[in-house]
Amino acid sequence: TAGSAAAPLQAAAPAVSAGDPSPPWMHAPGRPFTVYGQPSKHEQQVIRRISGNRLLPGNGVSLTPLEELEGIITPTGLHFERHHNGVPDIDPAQHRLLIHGRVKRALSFCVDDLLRYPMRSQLLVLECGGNSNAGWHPEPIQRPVGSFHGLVSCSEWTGVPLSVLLDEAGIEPRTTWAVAEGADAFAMNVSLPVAKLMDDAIVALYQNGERLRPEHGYPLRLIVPGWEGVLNVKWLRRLQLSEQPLMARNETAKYTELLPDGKARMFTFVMEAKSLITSPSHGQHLRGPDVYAISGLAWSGRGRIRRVEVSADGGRSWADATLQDPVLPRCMTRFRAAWKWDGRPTVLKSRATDETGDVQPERSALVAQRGTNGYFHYNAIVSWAVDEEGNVRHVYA
Amino acid sequence: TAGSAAAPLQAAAPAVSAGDPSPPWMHAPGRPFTVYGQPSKHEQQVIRRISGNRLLPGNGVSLTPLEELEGIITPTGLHFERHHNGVPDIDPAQHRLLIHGRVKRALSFCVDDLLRYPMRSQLLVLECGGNSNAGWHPEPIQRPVGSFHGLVSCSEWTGVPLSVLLDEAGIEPRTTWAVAEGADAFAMNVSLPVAKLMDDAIVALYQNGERLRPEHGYPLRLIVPGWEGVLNVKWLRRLQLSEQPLMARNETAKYTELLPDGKARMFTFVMEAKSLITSPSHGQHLRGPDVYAISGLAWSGRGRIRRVEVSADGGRSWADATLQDPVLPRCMTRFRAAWKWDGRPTVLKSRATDETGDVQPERSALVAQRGTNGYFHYNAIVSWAVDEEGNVRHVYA
Amino acid sequence: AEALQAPRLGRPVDAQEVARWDLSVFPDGRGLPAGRGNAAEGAILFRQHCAACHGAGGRGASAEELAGGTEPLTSPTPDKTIGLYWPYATTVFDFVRRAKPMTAPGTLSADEVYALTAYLLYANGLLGETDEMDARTLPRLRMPNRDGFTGIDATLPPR
Amino acid sequence: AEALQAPRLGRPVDAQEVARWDLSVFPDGRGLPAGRGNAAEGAILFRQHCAACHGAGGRGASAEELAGGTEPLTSPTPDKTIGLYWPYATTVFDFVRRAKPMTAPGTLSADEVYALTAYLLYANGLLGETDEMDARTLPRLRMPNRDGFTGIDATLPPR
Ligand code: HEC
Ligand code: HEC
Ligand SMILES: [Ca+2]
Ligand SMILES: [Ca+2]
Ligand SMILES: [Ca+2]
Ligand SMILES: [Ca+2]
Ligand SMILES: [Ca+2]
Ligand SMILES: [Ca+2]
Ligand SMILES: [Co+2]
Ligand SMILES: [Co+2]
Repeated sequence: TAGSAAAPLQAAAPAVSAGDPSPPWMHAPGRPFTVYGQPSKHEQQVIRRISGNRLLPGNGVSLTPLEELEGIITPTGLHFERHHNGVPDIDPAQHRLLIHGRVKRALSFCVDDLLRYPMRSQLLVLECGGNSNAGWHPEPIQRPVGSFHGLVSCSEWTGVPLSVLLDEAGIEPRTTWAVAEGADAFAMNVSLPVAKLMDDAIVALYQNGERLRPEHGYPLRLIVPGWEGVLNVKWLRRLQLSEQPLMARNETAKYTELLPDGKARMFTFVMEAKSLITSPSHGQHLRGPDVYAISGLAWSGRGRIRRVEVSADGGRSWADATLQDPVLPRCMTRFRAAWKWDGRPTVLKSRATDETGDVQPERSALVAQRGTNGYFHYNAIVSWAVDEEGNVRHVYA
Repeated sequence: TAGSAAAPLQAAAPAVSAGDPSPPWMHAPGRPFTVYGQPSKHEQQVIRRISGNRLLPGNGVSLTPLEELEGIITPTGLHFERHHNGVPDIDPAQHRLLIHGRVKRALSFCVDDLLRYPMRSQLLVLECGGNSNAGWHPEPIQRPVGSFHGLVSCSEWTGVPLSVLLDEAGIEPRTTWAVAEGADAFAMNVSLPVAKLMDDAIVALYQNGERLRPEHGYPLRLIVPGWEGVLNVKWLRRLQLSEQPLMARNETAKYTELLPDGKARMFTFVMEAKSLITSPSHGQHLRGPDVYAISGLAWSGRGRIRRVEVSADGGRSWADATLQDPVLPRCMTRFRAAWKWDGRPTVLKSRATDETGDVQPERSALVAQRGTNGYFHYNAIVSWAVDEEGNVRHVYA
Repeated sequence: AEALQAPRLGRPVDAQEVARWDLSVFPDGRGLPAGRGNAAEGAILFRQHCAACHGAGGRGASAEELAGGTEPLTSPTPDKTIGLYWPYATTVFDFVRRAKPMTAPGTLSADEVYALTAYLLYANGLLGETDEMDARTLPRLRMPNRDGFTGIDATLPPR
Repeated sequence: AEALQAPRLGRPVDAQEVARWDLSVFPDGRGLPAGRGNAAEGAILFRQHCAACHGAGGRGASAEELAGGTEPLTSPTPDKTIGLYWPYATTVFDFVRRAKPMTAPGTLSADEVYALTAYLLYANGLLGETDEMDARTLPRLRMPNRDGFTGIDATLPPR
């Protein structure tokens, strides 16, 4: 082992008795300390799945393997990514945040100065508006839950309340919008209502305790709790206050939902109530009739999850799942339920209700309302069929 | 960049105007996606500090750099380590947990089977009983807060409630203790009251969402909420129910606190109320008179933090700090306060009170009660002196 | 918004410096630079910088189609091209200037961006081949789907 | 404790298998294996396996001192050696068998562990050089600091 290689003394020849069941790693020093830990080599399959552009490898997504995880925190290394033109390698000493437009004083902030401001921390879900969009397909996609719904993750974000910086700049009257822009090779830009920014947005500097990682916006990103991923602009360099939205490409051509009547929904910011069972889930196998521990995730951009119901008969009957404490607003809630499987084919579902009373819809209801060309904001109930052999797969039911 | 190296197309020659302040990373594709993320190379100094044994590099500790972190979650890669003989590289397929002794049926559990059990998740502080023990020294140690108090970290732990497994084995009457043992090269063992194990202990399989990492007990560790680190046995292989404690070396020779009268405290399990200011803290520098954002951590093994007071005049007057939501039992609580520094020398302190009314003691009171040879369970108030140049250093005051 | 005591560390920035940082182009034309271009010029630039990904004439390749859409928005398989879907022509300028070409974004001159914008509008049948695009003409171009959107979590600006 | 519905997947294990897994030695001697050893034998083994870290006679080196303590527990600089601090002699056996030597833990035979235990007790002045240690004699040895502890979060077992 690394430990004994580094140890200056020689190991004695082992003299373990034949019946001793103790494994070899109890009989030789283990490896020494590390300055920054990594997952076990036995968990190397637990990775983000990358889906990128052939000619432009920094354009695409990588998804969180939800089926491999438990609890509510997403390890930062597995937090989903969505980049349009790769991850910039930003020198924090050269980075600035400019606040300008309809403000009394245009101001520029360097990162070291922002680190001196009062901060706020919040455990929050971040979900891409395009998450789960395979759900709009006519046939149920046959992929693990993370490769289908994995554009959602949950972290503790810490940073400066944006209201503090906006107050310092001094917002002019009749200022309703702000345009946020990133310092990446896409110069990602979107428009946001100032009311939201003043209410609860933060300029995040830390994720899960440590400084942001490059792919999540190092050194600065905007966090708008409960609102879709694209609005949480990474590598934030500029905030321009304005009386009008910009009508940027990413709020017109994309991140709008075309309805069957040809009209499109614009400024759909809130990620609505959603849940899914991560275990058992697509691709998993039940060994036979027994008690199974159903475990899943629920969240809502509107606030707290109030209730998650689980059905083990394809939606005919529902029972309340147990919500794991703490149940926090706009944060992941882990739900659990015991399920006694009798060995017969059936369909498992979960249904979330949030504190505003918003209920996760059945797919048929969502499609009836939105058609199948909306692309974004798919939050329908997820159904897993279990066959008599115990194989679990995604179905529309 | 890595992104453009991988991109099959050539970048056009940049033609940015002289006045353009946009940095180079806005003009070339960034790097592509990664399957498992890592911190920014600009944060390479944010590491665990290792303090090991010269001849035996796997014997020692590595400390969490608390002064570099914000919020309450410790990134798993920076979670402190305490190993006595290195980190075993355990093949999970070969690992078993044996429950035996005063039970109706001795039972052996493999990891895959444990993954099928109902689980519980909890955000919890884990603190080594020996954390902060430089506080017993006659002179205040001159080190960053993490190198002094960094044997404490906070994670979300998920695993099987131990009560479920003990119920399956069936505890015999008059069983008050259990001996827990690890599968490392130290075969670490300690005795724990069964009442605690039945109450809230878990056999943890996941930390911060993903499977445990090797240095934190992969594939299994015991978690006893609020109790000192050594009891949270890593690489858990055996639980032996008994009517007596084992009087293992790590609960007699070590992890006992010698008092001035020659008697020693034994079975000091609970980590008591504690707090410290992480910013400003030892080694940091204040640029001049201004408003400073005081930020710190408070926790108690007895339950929730009820209150944290901050003093900016060496303890003559105290003001309540703001506790960051959520305030969870036996979990880190981040506290914050604004402080207007007038440029004159002073001393900063923080004082935690938990929901049981336990108040963090001044160092003089703790030393009066325990002497200076206790070694473990140092939870006194921490004092940072600020001099007229804005330099911050550790003092006893 | 809470009243937090905070240092005031923002550095004041004058209008000239702001202008150098500002990449935004609004629907009313605010933010458009001096310069000009037409589709004929843009066609050449498009072949040079864009067609490798977007295909000849912007008909789509490894990257999405930019022109040539035929299926209306009410079709089961709608084409959401610039001509059929985008509400504002200024968006094309804003986006191309900041993000294009993907291999060297933000490197085109103002004239080049006007020309490419003109070309994309021309390829979508919204402009003649030699119609000039500049800070005056571009915001005036009313896009076919200008009124095709409904604001959900925020109201749309008045028309 | 909550009543959770759970599968029952534990595999029953018989007494023989348990015995092979069990490394515990309790103060009453429960868990001690057959075998024997004395300090004279242990001294040789100690020089061979232990002195490199713990120093000659266990006086301390890169690893802590095991014997030779002089300062009482009430001193400002107490010596917490086996003889002065440890409450039970069985703890020495339990610990040496499972963890020693650090370079190859768990590889000593029962006789060797008895001999090393005898040696450490001898070096601490608690035993003669040829006193035999085995499953019967070791638990009977009453350590000087046997009553030196107070239970805080759990009570000590009755004396
Ligand atoms: C190396 C590949 C590549 C090159 C070169 C390229 N593009 Fe693109 N383009 C893309 C990709 C990929 C997208 C989708 C970006 C995204 O949203 O992630 C895109 C999107 C667009 C869009 C938005 C389409 C929509 O419907 O939202 C426009 C407009 C566009 N490109 C114009 C251009 C122009 C003009 C050029 C040349 C000056 C160009 N592109 C060069 C790859 C490329
Ligand atoms: C390679 C170094 C090394 C070797 C060889 C070694 N030890 Fe140790 N020993 C240590 C270290 C380091 C510790 C402290 C372990 C800890 O708690 O982290 C220790 C602790 C001990 C203790 C507990 C001391 C106390 O006061 O708690 C005893 C007893 C002990 N060793 C006995 C032995 C015996 C007997 C041998 C040989 C059979 C041996 N050691 C060989 C390094 C070594
Ligand atoms: Ca696995
Ligand atoms: Ca809804
Ligand atoms: Ca730093
Ligand atoms: Ca106390
Ligand atoms: Ca088409
Ligand atoms: Ca001494
Ligand atoms: Co949306
Ligand atoms: Co203790």
